[in-house]
Amino acid sequence: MNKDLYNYILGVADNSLILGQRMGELCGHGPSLETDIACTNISLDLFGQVRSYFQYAADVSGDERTEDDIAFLRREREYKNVLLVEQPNTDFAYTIVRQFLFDVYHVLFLEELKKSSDETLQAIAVKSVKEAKYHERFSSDWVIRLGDGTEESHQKIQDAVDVLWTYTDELFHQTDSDIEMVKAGVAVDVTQLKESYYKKVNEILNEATIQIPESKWFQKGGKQGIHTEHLGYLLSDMQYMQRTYPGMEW
Amino acid sequence: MNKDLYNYILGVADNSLILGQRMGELCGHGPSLETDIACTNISLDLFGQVRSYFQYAADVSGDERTEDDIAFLRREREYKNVLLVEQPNTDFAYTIVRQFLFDVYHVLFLEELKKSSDETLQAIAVKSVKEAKYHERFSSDWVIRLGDGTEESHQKIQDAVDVLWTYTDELFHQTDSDIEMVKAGVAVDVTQLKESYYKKVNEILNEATIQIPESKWFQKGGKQGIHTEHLGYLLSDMQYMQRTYPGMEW
Amino acid sequence: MSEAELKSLEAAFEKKIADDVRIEPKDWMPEKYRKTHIRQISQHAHSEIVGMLPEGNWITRAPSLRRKVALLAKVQDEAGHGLYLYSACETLGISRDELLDQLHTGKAKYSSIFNYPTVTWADMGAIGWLVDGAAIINQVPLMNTSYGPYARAMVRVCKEESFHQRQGFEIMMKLAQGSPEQKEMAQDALNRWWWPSIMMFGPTDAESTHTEQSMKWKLKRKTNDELRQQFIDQTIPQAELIGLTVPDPDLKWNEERGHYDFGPIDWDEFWQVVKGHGPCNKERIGARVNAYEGGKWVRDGAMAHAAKKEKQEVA
Amino acid sequence: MSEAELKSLEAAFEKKIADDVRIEPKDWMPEKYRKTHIRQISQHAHSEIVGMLPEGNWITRAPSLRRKVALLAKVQDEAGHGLYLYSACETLGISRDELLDQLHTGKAKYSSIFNYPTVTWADMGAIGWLVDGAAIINQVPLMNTSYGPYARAMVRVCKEESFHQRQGFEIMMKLAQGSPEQKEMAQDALNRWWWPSIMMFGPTDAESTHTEQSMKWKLKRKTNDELRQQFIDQTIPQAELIGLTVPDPDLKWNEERGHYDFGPIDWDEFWQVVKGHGPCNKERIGARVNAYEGGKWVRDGAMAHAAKKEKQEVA
Repeated sequence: MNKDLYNYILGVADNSLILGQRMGELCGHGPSLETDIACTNISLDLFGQVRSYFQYAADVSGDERTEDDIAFLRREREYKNVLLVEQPNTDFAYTIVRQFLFDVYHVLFLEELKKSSDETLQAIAVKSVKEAKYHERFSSDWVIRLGDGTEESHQKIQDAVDVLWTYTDELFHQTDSDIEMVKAGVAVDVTQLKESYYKKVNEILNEATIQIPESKWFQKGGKQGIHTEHLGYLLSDMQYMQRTYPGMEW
Repeated sequence: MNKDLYNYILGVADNSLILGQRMGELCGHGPSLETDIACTNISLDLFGQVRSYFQYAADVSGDERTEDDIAFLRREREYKNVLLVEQPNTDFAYTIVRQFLFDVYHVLFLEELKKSSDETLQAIAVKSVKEAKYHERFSSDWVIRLGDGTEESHQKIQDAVDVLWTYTDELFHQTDSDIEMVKAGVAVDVTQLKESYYKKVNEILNEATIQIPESKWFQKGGKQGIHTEHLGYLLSDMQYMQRTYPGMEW
Repeated sequence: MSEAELKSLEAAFEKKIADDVRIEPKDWMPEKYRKTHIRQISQHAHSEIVGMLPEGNWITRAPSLRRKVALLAKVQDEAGHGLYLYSACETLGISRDELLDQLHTGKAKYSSIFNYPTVTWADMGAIGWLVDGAAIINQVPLMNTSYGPYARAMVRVCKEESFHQRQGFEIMMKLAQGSPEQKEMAQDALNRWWWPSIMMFGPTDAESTHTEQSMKWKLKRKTNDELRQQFIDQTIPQAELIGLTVPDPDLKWNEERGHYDFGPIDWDEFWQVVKGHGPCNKERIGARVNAYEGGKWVRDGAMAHAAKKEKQEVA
Repeated sequence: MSEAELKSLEAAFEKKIADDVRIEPKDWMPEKYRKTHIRQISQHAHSEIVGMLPEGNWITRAPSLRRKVALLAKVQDEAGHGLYLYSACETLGISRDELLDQLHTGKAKYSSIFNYPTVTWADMGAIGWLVDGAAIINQVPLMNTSYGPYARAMVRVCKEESFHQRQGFEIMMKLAQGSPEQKEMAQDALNRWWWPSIMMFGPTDAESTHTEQSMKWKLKRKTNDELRQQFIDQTIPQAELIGLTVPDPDLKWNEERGHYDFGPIDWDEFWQVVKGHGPCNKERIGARVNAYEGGKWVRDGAMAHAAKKEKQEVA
């Protein structure tokens, strides 16, 4: 199999997988029925994307593995999502800021992936970018409303931005497989998205009257499978059924 | 194998297993260093008891299974602990009241188990009852201090008692295997402990200036393996390693 | 309003009901009609919202991506149903906040079935198959109920619920045809959910109140016992089809009646749960109250922002 | 106090230090001695307490009952060490609340190593083997340090830590001799913990402050670089014994020096973590602050109760 392509697909898809899982946790516990519906919808869209990516990855692997094997049967160190998306739902501010910081990236990323020389990825990108734009509107809108809302909501958004900011830089890191796939015209060169990303993020945060963190210290490791301690617990729930009842159909 | 004896051992041991697991969650997060040490110690004692019980159960089973297979490789419906011990660490009041409501039972139970015709259970009881008495002193003491402390601490203890009270009645239920083992002189007839239990509990709660709940509605199901929704998440963490890396030694 | 005017409004209202003309929010209606509808519609809305919780409990642990997506979609539909139904209820002159307050303080009820825990994955099948199945039997007649907004909401709700019911049945079928563990899991779920589902139709007719009035307003077309019998008659062959056994030793086909006979229902359990002492009553209301209270700052923030924007636009 | 008196006290103090007589809490000591000891002992205590967290992270997921019990016992020992050390520190006239406040506000430091996440079970092995191993090398000389309460606490601490170190090594050995997945897990843990462990000895001597004074007071006996070399020399054969490879391509035995040469340390990473920007700095302090703030009502309740009891006894 084309190992770099396989790794590349997983790197992309794991972000949607883990963020989808986080959003799925909130179902029935959101601050209002409308946000509950929207968060569930985001989770649903992300898992839909995950299925497309992993079905493709399963094809690429050339062996017997299925989308579910890829989703559920890897070990802690084999998930390659960025640290940002695994951060917990501390409160709705963390949830929405995490979503926002990912969505802005996701739209830029998918717009580029539409130009991939790989037709399957191209097709997934075309479908996904519409969803991602909707997510971005939703999350930006809430960041603005709450950032420029009450004093309390402002402070909570500011706190979440301050903490989650340190995870944004990693979005623009590349693994060896990424670099190979960029050369092949398959992958998006994420290093090129950085400027547009921070420009867009800063615009929205400005409108939300949120101060842009000045810290130059960033966290990394997710793309190498070195995660925060939050991921392990997420995985133990996510994998529970597949691990406990191996090899069955559902 | 003697199925009733096997089931009986598991029914007894699962209480220590699940409560030990709950107490283990708190390690490093307690309200003071002293309580942290005490809670870890309780967890440690309980897991020590679990090992003795499950080593014996593994013998009784007569097949290849080990203490770890019994501890980690059963399915949701196969854990037979009472619902009380699986209730979450909502706050320290829940933690200490849950412990107290179990400890009073545990001491009474182990005092009787010392008279079992089964020598192994007898020996485990002799060792465990000393630990359980220490736990009971610790938890009763804290229930009294906090019940009769500040208004806030009083209210929190009262809330925890009100909620957890509904799980006490199940301690005195019997399964079919329990009944068989009582007949055989092996098991404790828990129905005989009820009066002493509520007498002791009421004494302490009175000293703690806590009102005894009047509710006559109780929850049950744990002894039949029908648990609250909390247990599933506890199990997914507890079983994670054994499920993910099957058949290995550690 | 004079006595004569009132009489005439009442007569016009009665005629509409008799003629199967829908009552609309702007129409005059008797106070009792309004109150009864608020009670029933809000109870229905609350049931959708609380009903998200037992299924939401398995979203993070769904066994495959396909099932996870389907479950998310289902729970999202339930939130949507809650939304239409609260809106329908608001047309009767009560705010969503008031309705939520009634739920949170225990003044309003919701379907008792959601006070049972979801213990295994198979419960996702059993709930879809049995609970949605029972709900549909209760709800289909409401597509023709007299109050317009409720009737219209029910058209959509019923359509989606019959999809959910099929999906639940398919989960059960897959399990029943799967490994021995899976089959056991399915049977166990049926064992646990059967009687609570049977109880969803409420007390026996002898003990049921409001029935006559509700019949007239088409909030009800058949009695509790008739609906229960319909559910049982419909469900037994489905269970047989997938090789599962309903946990009722007294169940058997009665050739003469043309219906299944079934064993006695444990009404003590029913009332324990209805009165708030079921296995999960506290958790369910607790989760809703936590979500609401924890979300206060979010709702306040959004309102404050909207007010600022409005001010800017005016200025 | 007159200048002469002060001089005489200082002289007596210096003589005790020179004669290896322990300084005890009631003894006169220079202010700088007191402050330096508060800083070091509290930093040590904080490290024990914060150090509970990365290992505590795997208690609920330990792979066997035996390992779970051993891990619980280890973390409990660490809490115990924290307790002795806070007590030793309190003898210098500072309260535990003040010390905790310094930790929570970031005024006091703790060992940077605990700002790395525990990602797999093998990290329980690596921490015991490497982190406790490095700690022991740092700490053994402190059993003979000049301040009595600290020296006595260290006797107990060191004894327990060498037990922990063996336990950690045994976890690694078991993994290294296990399945390919287990061996990979062990190697991966060594890869991640090696350099942070090396950094535990602090900056190179060239950049290290306080050393001379600390030597005199026996807070330190060897320089950072000497201790680091000792750790490396001791650990490499252990890694070889269990078939794991230290992630340092420059590592090789230097016959002439009688020591291992090793590659350059990433001091940027060191300073990032020390300055509060490591992978888990925020989580660690956050967890401690949450525990403390969340436990306030408990401590207040206990104090109120004690006050009531005292009043009753007096009455």
